[in-house]
Amino acid sequence: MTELLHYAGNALTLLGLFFYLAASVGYLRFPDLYTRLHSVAKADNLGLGLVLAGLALQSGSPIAALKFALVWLLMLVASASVAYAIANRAKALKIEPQQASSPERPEA
Amino acid sequence: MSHSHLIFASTGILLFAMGFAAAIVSQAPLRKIIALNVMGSGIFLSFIALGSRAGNIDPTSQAMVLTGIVVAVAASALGLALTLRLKTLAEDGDE
Amino acid sequence: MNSIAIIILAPMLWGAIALALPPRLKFPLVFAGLLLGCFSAIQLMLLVSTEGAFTYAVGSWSAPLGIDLKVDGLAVSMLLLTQIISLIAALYAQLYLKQQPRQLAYFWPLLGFLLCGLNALFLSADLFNLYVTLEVVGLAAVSLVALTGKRANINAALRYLIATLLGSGLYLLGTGLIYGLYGTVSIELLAELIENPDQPALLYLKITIGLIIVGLMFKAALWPLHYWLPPAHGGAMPAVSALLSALVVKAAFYIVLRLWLELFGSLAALATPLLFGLGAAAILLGSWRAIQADELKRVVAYSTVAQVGYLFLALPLLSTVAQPPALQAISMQMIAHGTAKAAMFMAAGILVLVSAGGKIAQLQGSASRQPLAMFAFALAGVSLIGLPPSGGFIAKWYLLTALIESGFWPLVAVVLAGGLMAAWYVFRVINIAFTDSPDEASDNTLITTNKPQQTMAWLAMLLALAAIALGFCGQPLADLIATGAAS
Amino acid sequence: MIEFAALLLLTNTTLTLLLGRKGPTQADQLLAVLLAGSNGIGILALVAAWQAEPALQDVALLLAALAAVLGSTFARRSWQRRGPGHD
Amino acid sequence: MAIDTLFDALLAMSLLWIGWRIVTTQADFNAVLLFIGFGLLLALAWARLAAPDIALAEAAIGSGISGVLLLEAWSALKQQTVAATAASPLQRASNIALLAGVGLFAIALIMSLFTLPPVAITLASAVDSQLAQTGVSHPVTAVLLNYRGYDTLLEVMVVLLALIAIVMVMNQPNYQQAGVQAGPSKANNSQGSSVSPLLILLAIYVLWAGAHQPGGAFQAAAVLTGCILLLGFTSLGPTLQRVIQQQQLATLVGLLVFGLVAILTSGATPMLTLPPAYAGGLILLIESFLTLSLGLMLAGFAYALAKPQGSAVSKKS
Repeated sequence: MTELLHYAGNALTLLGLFFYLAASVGYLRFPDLYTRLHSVAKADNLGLGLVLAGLALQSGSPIAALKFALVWLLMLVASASVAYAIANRAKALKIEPQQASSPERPEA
Repeated sequence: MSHSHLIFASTGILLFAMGFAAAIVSQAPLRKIIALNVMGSGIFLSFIALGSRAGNIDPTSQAMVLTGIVVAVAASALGLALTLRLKTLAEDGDE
Repeated sequence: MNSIAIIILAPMLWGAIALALPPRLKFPLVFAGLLLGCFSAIQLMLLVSTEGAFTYAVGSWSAPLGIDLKVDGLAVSMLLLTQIISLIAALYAQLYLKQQPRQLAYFWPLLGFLLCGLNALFLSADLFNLYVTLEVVGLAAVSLVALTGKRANINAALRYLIATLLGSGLYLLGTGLIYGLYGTVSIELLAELIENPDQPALLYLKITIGLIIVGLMFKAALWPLHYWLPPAHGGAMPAVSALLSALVVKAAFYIVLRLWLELFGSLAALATPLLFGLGAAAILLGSWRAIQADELKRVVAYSTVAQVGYLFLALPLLSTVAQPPALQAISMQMIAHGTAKAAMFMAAGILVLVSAGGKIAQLQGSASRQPLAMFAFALAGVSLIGLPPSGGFIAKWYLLTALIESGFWPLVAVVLAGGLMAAWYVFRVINIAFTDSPDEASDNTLITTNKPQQTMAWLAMLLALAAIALGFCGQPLADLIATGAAS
Repeated sequence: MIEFAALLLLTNTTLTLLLGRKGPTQADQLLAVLLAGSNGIGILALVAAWQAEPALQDVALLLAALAAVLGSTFARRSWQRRGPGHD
Repeated sequence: MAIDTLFDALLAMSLLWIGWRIVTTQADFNAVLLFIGFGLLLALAWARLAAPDIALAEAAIGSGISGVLLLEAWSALKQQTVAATAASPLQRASNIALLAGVGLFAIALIMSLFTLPPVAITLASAVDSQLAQTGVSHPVTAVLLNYRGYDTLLEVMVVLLALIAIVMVMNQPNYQQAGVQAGPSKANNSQGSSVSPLLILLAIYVLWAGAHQPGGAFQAAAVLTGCILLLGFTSLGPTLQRVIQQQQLATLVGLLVFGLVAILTSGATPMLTLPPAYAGGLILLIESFLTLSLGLMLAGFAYALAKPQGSAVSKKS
């Protein structure tokens, strides 16, 4: 049983790492702010969640699992509010989607 | 002294040097204060790294650095307050 | 023993409580607290002079586990000076800020915390504890400079803050490196460890000591690290300037002195030429700027820069044959300059009040309007110049003796020149103050001296007289300092 | 396994910060920090398991909590500054 | 090379890189953000140095609270463009000299690190040997509140001192409404109500943990501060701010209790001598009040800095 949990944990962690990686690549390669926002706010938190889940499985202590759940929740709140604010602001600043087609304008 | 202690002690010293120089060279008060915080972090890093270089965990240096961190926050808050006050006074054209 | 706890904790507590009290109760509390402080300082002085120096292990955890306080002649004399000057400064501020109750309300807690920090600093025998006290004193001083809220003062406070943080940063890194090397921050234990002749990490140790000394130079405003001092001390409220010049700057130097005597005198002696050079530069350039300054309080502030020079000039002599006179010179200079400079700032504050403005040119006729303050200013000047019979004279005398004994003749010339220049800037002020202003009538309608000013002038006078009187108690002071010092 | 995961994640973070874009907008900078944040918390959790130091889980917890506060502070600020006249 | 050394080297590299970016980047905003990320990596370094207490403090105070303060300050200073006066030749020369000197110093010091002899005194063992008398089982807390409690007492005074000075400097007529009038966005009203009870629980947990494992008053206070800041945008905001701004008892009580303990223990014994029988209780008492007061005071920093923000906006519009 613990064996199984261990491997499941490793698998989840690896999957999480993959999403982390994807998020970073997205952040570096995506054309405009909005898409980058997606990669960071979604993929990244998914990666975090998976890694935490994997570790929770391996730690085998409910306390740790609870802590990890809290961590994930808080991070979701944080990234949600920040992403929300950024999107609003970008809209207010009239930053076009598909920045590739429009000249990039530095802010403030 | 183990590798990690050496690494982090050197990093701390370099960060201290960066922050110190920047705090003197940079002009905007906000940047001076940030630089001072970098300097402080460098100090704390080498403090801990050297304090536990024997390999054992050293609570005394950790407690001292904790004190240092809190004092640093208080000091930079005061600095920021003075900076903002200066700005508002500049806008209102003094008294 | 208990008086140690009182002298450190009482200012902290009355400072905090003064925040919550209604305005009319604030001053009585503060006054009582300050009297209590003076009382326990005297108690400690008697204790030390009868039973000699002793250490006080806070929390009964003696070093290296806990923090040791060291109570010796040097410490208690600085403590007494601090209590007396802050008592008089508090009375002065109470009168001076009658019209600004809001500023006064902030002044008391800041004064209490400053006092607590200073007392803790003078007693501490632990490098890291010294760092904390340094931060208390530094932040309290910065806040006091910002008290008036004027733009110039906020600016000065910000510069002062950056400088003092740079200084404590250097000091803290030095402390951390020392701890990393030896595993303790207790000065007493370190003293034994550093003595070890075959020091493997000599370069490391030298850098560490350099960091600590330079950091404290920032705070003691030794030329060329004095750039923050004139605007801060020159711009603040007179009582605050008095506290800063008399005590806060001295506190940083006091640590250098202690460490030099007890920790690394032999190693730091390498820095002798540097200290001589900076000290001489401070004396000459500081005095010169004082002569040129056109604002009265700037004159006094630059004179502080010069007077700090004497202290650092005398420091290396502690590692020479001329140690006894040098130590006497330093301790007397710290105390005499403290009292004289406090008196001078307070007197200057009054003179500015009765004049059209802070410029020296505007002082015309102020002597006739406020002769007492003028007299106090002149007496304080006598001590700063180093004319007999005054504390300043004794200090200079010992300093010259030490310089001659150890054969540094060029510096003798510097010290004498410093005295002459001091005479120049003091008499320049006096001279203008005594020349009657052209339109006396309008001035009298402009300013009329009132009773509080008279009392304030007497307070300044008191300190000035003390500075003179110190000239007669050089020997007892020397004996007191000798107990436990340089052990 | 765990330590390799931590190392990999740290490499990822470092590279992101090294190659990190300097714009076009400041929001991109913010994204980099957000990214570093979630990466860092992941690394902390991994290091906690690696060094068998459960206290580090609390560190991750605190980081997340303060990240929420920081996020809301930034959100409030940017919200308030939104619109013409500012920026 | 061992994997942990590799890890540390990588971590050190990115620390140095971010540090460099912080001090060299043009825009203040980037410097602030990078500093927050910097604190995060620093927390990793503390973790690697087996200093979880400091990792906690760094995460909570060094990165979190400082980050909030810097963000507030930045957004208040934003319009201000600091005229970067072109450095005079002399200035530039002195700057170069400074950089050279600092660089030399750093290199020399790092070289000298290799010459260090074995440390003379290892306090850790002494700390542990007396641990039974201190009333707590976590060494760092023992040092912080018993062995070197005197430092901590002074440190708390520093925080209060800073708060007084900041309120003094920042005196604005419209203090009471400050921060609330700094219009809350929909996003974090909901947050304030949803997350803050959780944060209170977290603060209590961290405080309680301090007695036997990493944690304690300061970290707990920082979490409490976060909670107060979130609540500051709900209806509770004005009340909290009044408490802080007028330095009502809640902000003072930490220092007062600690100071009174110091006075009362200074009869026959030196001050702050906690009798082993009561040490645990006394420390818990002190720490609880410290958490409350420090939490309020740190929040007070942020409120005070947020203030001119509000007034500036009202002035603008």
